[in-house]
Amino acid sequence: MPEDTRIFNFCSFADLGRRMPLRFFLFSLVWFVLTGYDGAGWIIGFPAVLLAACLSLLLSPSPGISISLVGACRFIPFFLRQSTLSGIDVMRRALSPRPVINPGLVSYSTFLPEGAARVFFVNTISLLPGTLSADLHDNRVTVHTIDRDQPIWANMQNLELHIAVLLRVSSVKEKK
Amino acid sequence: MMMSKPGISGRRRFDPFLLLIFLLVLLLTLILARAVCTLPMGGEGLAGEVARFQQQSGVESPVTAVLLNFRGYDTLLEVMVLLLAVIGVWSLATASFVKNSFATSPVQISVVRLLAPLMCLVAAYLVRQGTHLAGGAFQGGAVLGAAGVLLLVTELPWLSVVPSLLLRIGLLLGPLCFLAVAILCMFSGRQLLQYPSGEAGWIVLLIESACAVSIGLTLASLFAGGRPGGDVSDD
Amino acid sequence: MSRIYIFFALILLAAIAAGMVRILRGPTAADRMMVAQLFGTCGVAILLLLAKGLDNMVLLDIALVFSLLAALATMTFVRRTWQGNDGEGADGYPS
Amino acid sequence: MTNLLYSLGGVLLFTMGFFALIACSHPLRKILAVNVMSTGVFLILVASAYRPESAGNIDPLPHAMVLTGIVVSVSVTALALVLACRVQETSNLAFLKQQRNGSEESGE
Amino acid sequence: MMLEASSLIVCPVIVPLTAGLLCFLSRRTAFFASLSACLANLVGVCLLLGRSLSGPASYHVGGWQAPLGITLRIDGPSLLMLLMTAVTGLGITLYARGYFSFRIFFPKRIARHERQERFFWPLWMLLLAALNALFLSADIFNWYVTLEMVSVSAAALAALSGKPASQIAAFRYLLVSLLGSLSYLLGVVFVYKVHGVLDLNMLRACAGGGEGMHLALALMSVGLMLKTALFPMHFWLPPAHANALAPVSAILSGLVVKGSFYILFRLWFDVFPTCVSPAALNLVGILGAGAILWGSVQAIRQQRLKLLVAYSTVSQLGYLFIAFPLAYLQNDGLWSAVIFMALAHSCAKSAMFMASGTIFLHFGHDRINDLAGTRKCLPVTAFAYAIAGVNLMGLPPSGGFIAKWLLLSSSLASSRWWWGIVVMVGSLLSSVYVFRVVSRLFVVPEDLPVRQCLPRSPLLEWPALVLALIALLLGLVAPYPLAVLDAGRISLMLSGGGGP
Amino acid sequence: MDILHNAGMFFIILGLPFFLSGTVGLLRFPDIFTRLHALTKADNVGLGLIIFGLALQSDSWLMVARLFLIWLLVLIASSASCHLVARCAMQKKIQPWSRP
Amino acid sequence: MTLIMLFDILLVATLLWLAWRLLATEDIFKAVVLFISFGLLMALAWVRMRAPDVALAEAALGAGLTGPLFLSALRRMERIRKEERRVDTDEDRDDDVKAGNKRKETI
Repeated sequence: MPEDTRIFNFCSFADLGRRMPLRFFLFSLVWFVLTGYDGAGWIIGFPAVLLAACLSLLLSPSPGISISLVGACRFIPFFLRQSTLSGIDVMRRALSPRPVINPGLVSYSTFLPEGAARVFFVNTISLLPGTLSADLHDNRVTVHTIDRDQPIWANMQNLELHIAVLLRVSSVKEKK
Repeated sequence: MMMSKPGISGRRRFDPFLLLIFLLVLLLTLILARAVCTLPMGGEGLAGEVARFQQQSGVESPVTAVLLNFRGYDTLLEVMVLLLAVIGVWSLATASFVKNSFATSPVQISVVRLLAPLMCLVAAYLVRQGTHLAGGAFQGGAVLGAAGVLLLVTELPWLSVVPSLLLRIGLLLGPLCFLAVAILCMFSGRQLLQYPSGEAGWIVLLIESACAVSIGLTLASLFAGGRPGGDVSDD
Repeated sequence: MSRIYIFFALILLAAIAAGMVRILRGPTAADRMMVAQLFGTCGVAILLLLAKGLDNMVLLDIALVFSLLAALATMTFVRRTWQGNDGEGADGYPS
Repeated sequence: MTNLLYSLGGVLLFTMGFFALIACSHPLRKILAVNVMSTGVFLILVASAYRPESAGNIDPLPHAMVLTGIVVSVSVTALALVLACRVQETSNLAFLKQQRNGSEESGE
Repeated sequence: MMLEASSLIVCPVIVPLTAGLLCFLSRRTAFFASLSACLANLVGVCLLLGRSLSGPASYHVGGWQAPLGITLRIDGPSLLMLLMTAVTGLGITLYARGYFSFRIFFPKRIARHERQERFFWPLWMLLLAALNALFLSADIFNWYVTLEMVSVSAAALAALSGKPASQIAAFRYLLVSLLGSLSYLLGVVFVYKVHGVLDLNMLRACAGGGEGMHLALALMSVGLMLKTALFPMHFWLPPAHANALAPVSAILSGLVVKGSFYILFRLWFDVFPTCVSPAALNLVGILGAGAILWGSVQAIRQQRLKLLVAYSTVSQLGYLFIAFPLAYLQNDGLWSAVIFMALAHSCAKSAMFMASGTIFLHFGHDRINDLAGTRKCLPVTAFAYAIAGVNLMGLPPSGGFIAKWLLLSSSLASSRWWWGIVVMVGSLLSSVYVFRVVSRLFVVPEDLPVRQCLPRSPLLEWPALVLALIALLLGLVAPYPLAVLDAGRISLMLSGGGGP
Repeated sequence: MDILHNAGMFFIILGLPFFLSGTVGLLRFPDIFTRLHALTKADNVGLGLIIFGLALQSDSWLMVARLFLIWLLVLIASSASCHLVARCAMQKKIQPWSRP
Repeated sequence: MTLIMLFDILLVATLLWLAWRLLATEDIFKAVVLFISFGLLMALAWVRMRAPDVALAEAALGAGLTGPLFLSALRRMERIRKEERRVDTDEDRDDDVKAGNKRKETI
C-alpha cells in the first residue's frame, strides 16, 4: 500500500459539511473541559476550536471512524482490566529476585483495515500484558513478547475482535 | 562514549590553564554563595506596587500585567529578539526538508493528526488563561510552536508549502500588532503603550493572541533551521 | 493532610533520580531517550500530586502541557537522530 | 530556607556552566553550558523572590523578567545551534583539503 | 488625535523598528524604508537636541511611574550617543547600498549577494533600533533586553558573509556576548535583590554601597567589559570585525561596542559612583593602557588591512577606559572627553572600515603590501582613509585630538603623568600603523602595472569621506557638543560634582 | 465524602509501586525491548491509578474530565513513542535479548 | 514542613547532579538527553518556587522545543562529521563524488 505522504488533504465540500460539525463538537467539548463554565473564554475559544477542527480535517484524509456504543461499553472494561494486568505482570517480573523473562518476537497478521483501526490496534498492543508492538508492515504486526510461554496468539485475537466491534469493522473480511 | 570523536572531547590531559580557571571559578562560586547567603532578602520588591495598580492593568494575573502593561516595552523589544533570531537563522541557512530514508510510521502520522489540533487548542487555552492565571503569549506560542515542530518532524513540511509572503506576515503579525498598538496609544495625548483607561483588557488579549501566533511560527521556523522555499527567489 | 501528597511526590522524584542511572549506562541511545520519557510520565504524576498537595490547580495546566508534549522529544529522536543505518557503532549496540 | 537552597543551587549551576563554557571545545557543549548558566541566573532571581504561602503575595516582577529571559535564551540558543551547524558544514571542505594535503591531524 | 510633543523621544526607537519590520516583509522597498528611517531618525534626534538643551527630560513608557514602569531618559551623554548613531547610521546605510549594488553589479555569486542584501536591511534596522533604545533607556533590566537584541542582531550580521572564518568568529562572538549578558543579568539580579528597584533614578537615590552592591557592580562591569572587548577580553573582536562584510564591520566597530561601553560608563559615573573604589578605577585604567599598547602593536604587525583596522579598534577602546581613573578624580567634566572620544572614534572607524571595504571590493584582496597606488584608482577612498587615520592618531583639528588633549592635560594636572605617557605612546604607535597603510595608498611607484580600474560608485566612496571629515571637523566645533553635554550635566551626579 | 477520599488515597498509594517497579524494570531488564515493556506498562498503570484516586477526591466533574484527558494524552504519547522506538530498533537490526 | 524541605533538597541535588553530568560527560548525545531531563525537572523547581508561569513556559519550551532543537542539530552535526570521516578514509574520492554525496543528502 502506498504511504500517505501528502501534506495536506483537501476534501470535498460535501465531506466537509458532514465531518466538520462532528470535529467542531469534539473540540468544543475539549475546550469546555479545559475552561469550564466560562462565557468570556469563548471569545478566544470559538476561533481556536474552529482552527483546530480545520487543521484536524486538513491532516486526516480518511473518513472518520465510527464508534459503536456497545463496542465501547465492552472495550473499556476489557482495556482497563488488561492494562492493569499488564502493570501487575511487569511489576512481578521486575521485582522478582531474578527477572523472569523469556522474550521473543512473534509475527501476527491482522484483518483490521489500514488506517485508524490498525493504528489503534498497534497502539493498544503495547499496553496489554506481555506484548509490545515492534513493527507494522502492511497487515503484519511484529510483536515483541516478554514471555514466550504466554498465549500471545489468543490474546491478540481477543483484542482484535474487541477493536473490530468497537470500530464497526466487519470481521468477515478475508482473514489470512 | 561512542559518538564522540576522540579529538573533540576526549579525555583531556592535565592543563595548568584549566587548573587556574578552575580555581578562579571556585573562588567565584564561594563569593557568589556568600553573597547569596548574606544579602538581605530585599523586602517586598515591587509586589505592593503591582498589587496596587492591578485593577488598572486590565488583567487579573500579576505576571501578565507586568509583562504586557507595566513593562510592556520590555516585552515589545523581546518579541523583536525572537524575530531577530529568525532573521538570523534565515540569513544563515536554507531549510532542507530532508526526506528520511525510512518511511514515517503510520502510527506516528495518526498520533500527530490527533495531537496537532489538540496542541493548537491548548495553546489558545493557555493564552486565555494568561489573563487570570498562569499562561500567556509565550506559553501559548511555545505550545503552538511545538505543534509546528511535531508536523515538521513527521515530515509534513508545512513550512515549505505556506507561501513565503504569508509566512512572513505570520511571523510579523505579533510584532507589528504590538508596535501598532504602541504607536496608536500615543495619539490623543497618551504615552507610548499607555492603553486607554478601561480598555486595557481586550487590548492585552489582542496583543497576546497575535504574539502567540507569531511566537509559534517563529519557534517552528527556528526548528526548521533555515529559510524555507529554497533560494531567495521569492517576493 | 496535604503532606501525604508531598510524600508521594517525593517518592516519585526518587524514582526519577534512580532512573537517571539508565541515562548514564546506556547502552543504546534509545535507552537514554526512554528515560526522558519516564521523566515525562513521572513529572505528570508529581505535578498532579503537588497540585493536590499545594492546592494549586494551575499545576494541572502544566501537567497538561507535559502530557501533550511528552511524545515530541521521542518522535524527534526517532525521526531525526537515531535513523539512518550507517552501520557504525555510534548509536548501535555496545561496542 | 527554601529560597536559600535554590539560590545556592542557582549559583552552582551558574559557575558549573561557566567552567564548562571555557573548558569544553565542542560547540554543542558550549551552547548547553550557556543554557545551564542562564538557568542558574534565573533560579537565583526567582528564588530571591520566593516566600512561603503564608507570607502573602509573591513579587511578580522577577517572574516576568525570567520569562523574558527564557524566551530570549531559547531564541539565542536556536540561532547559535544553526550557526554551529553552518560552521561545521562550511568549514568541512576547507578542513578536508587541509587534512588531505598531508598536514597532521588537527585536534579540533 | 494629538501626538504629545514629548513623544518625540521614542522616535529613535519606533522609527527604525517599524522600518526593520517592513524591510523583512518586502525586499523591494527595503533600502528606501531604511534610508527614510535613518533620515527620520536624524531629524528626530536633531529636534530632540534643540529641545533638550534646556535640560534632561524623562518619559514614562505606558504612563507608569518609575518603580513599576520603564523610564526613558534623555540627557547630555545619551543625546550625543543618539546623534552619533544617527549620523554614522545614515552614512553606513548609504554605503551599504553602494556596497551591495556594486557587488550585485559584478556578479560572481549573485544569489549569495542577494541573500546578504536581503537580510542585511532588517537586521541593521533592528540593530539601530536596539542601540537607540539602549541609549534612551534608564532601567537596568531594559538594558539587558536591549543588550540581547544588540548582540543577537550583531552576531547575525557578523555571520552574514557566509565564509567559514566569519561564521566561526560570529559563533564565538555570540557566545561571548551571551556570557557578557548573563554576567550583567546576574548583577541586575543582585541589584534587584538589594534595592528592589530597577530604575536608574531610584537606584541613584538609594546610593548605599554595601558588599552586595560591590559584587553586583563587579559582575555587571565584567560582563560589559567583555562585550566592549577591553584588553584581555578582546580576543573575539578582531576576527569577528575583520571577517564580516564591510558595512557590517563599520557597524560593529563604530556603533555596537559603544553600546555596552555606554552602559558601563553610566553605571560607574552616574548611578553607582559611590560604589566605585579607586583600586577598581586604576585596574580599569591599567587594562585600558594595556589595550592601547597591545592593540597598537598587534595592528602594526598585521598583514591584512581589515585586521589592522580591527586591532586598531581594540587599541582605541583603550583610550575610553584610560579616562576612567582620570575622570573620576577630576571634577571638571573630563568625562566629556570619554564621550567625545567615543563620538570621534565612531565616525572615524566606520569611515576606515568603509574605505577598507571599498579597497577590498576593487582589488579583491586587502594585503597591505600590495595596495600601492590605490590613490590612482580610488582617490576619494584613499583620502577618506587618510583623514580617518589623522583622527585616530589624534592630530590637531580632529575630534580625537580634543579628547586626547583633555586626557593629557588632566593627567598632567593631577600629576599622574604616567597615564599621559601611555596616551602619547599610543598616539605614536597609531601613527605608525596609520602611516604604514597611508604611505602605500598614496605613493605611486614608477613601475606600477596599469591596473584596470573598475567604475567607481559614488555611494561607495563618499559616505566614508564625509564621515571622516565629520570626525575631523568635530574638533573645530568642539564647544557645541560640550555644551550639549553640559546641558545634560544636571542629571549626571558625578562624584566630584557633589553627588549624594 | 470521607469514604471517597479514603478510597482515592488507597488508589494513589496503590499507584506508587507501579511507578517504582517501572523504574526497577528499567534498571534491571537486559535489553531495550524489555525495558520498553517495563516503562510503558508500569508507568501508565501507575499514573492511571493515581489519576483515578485524585479523581475520586476531586469535587467537580470538570476536574475529573480534565484529569482523564491528561491520562489519555499520556497513554497515547507513551504507547506511540514506545512503538516508534521499538520499530526503529528493529530497523537498526538490534537483536532482542533472548534467554540463552 | 520537613517533608517539603526533603523534596526541595532532593530536587536541587538531582538538578545539580544532572547539570554536572551533562557538562562533564564525553558523549554529546548523552549530554543532550540529560539536558532534556534537566529541563523537565527545572519545571518542577519553578513550581516549587511558586512561579507557575515560568514553569509553564519551561515545560512547553523545554519539552517541546529545546529538546527537538538539540536533537536535530546533533543529527546534522553528526551527519556532517560522518561524511567527513568517510571521505577521509578513502583517499581517491574526488570532488564530484563528494558533491554527489552532498546532493544525495540534501534531496
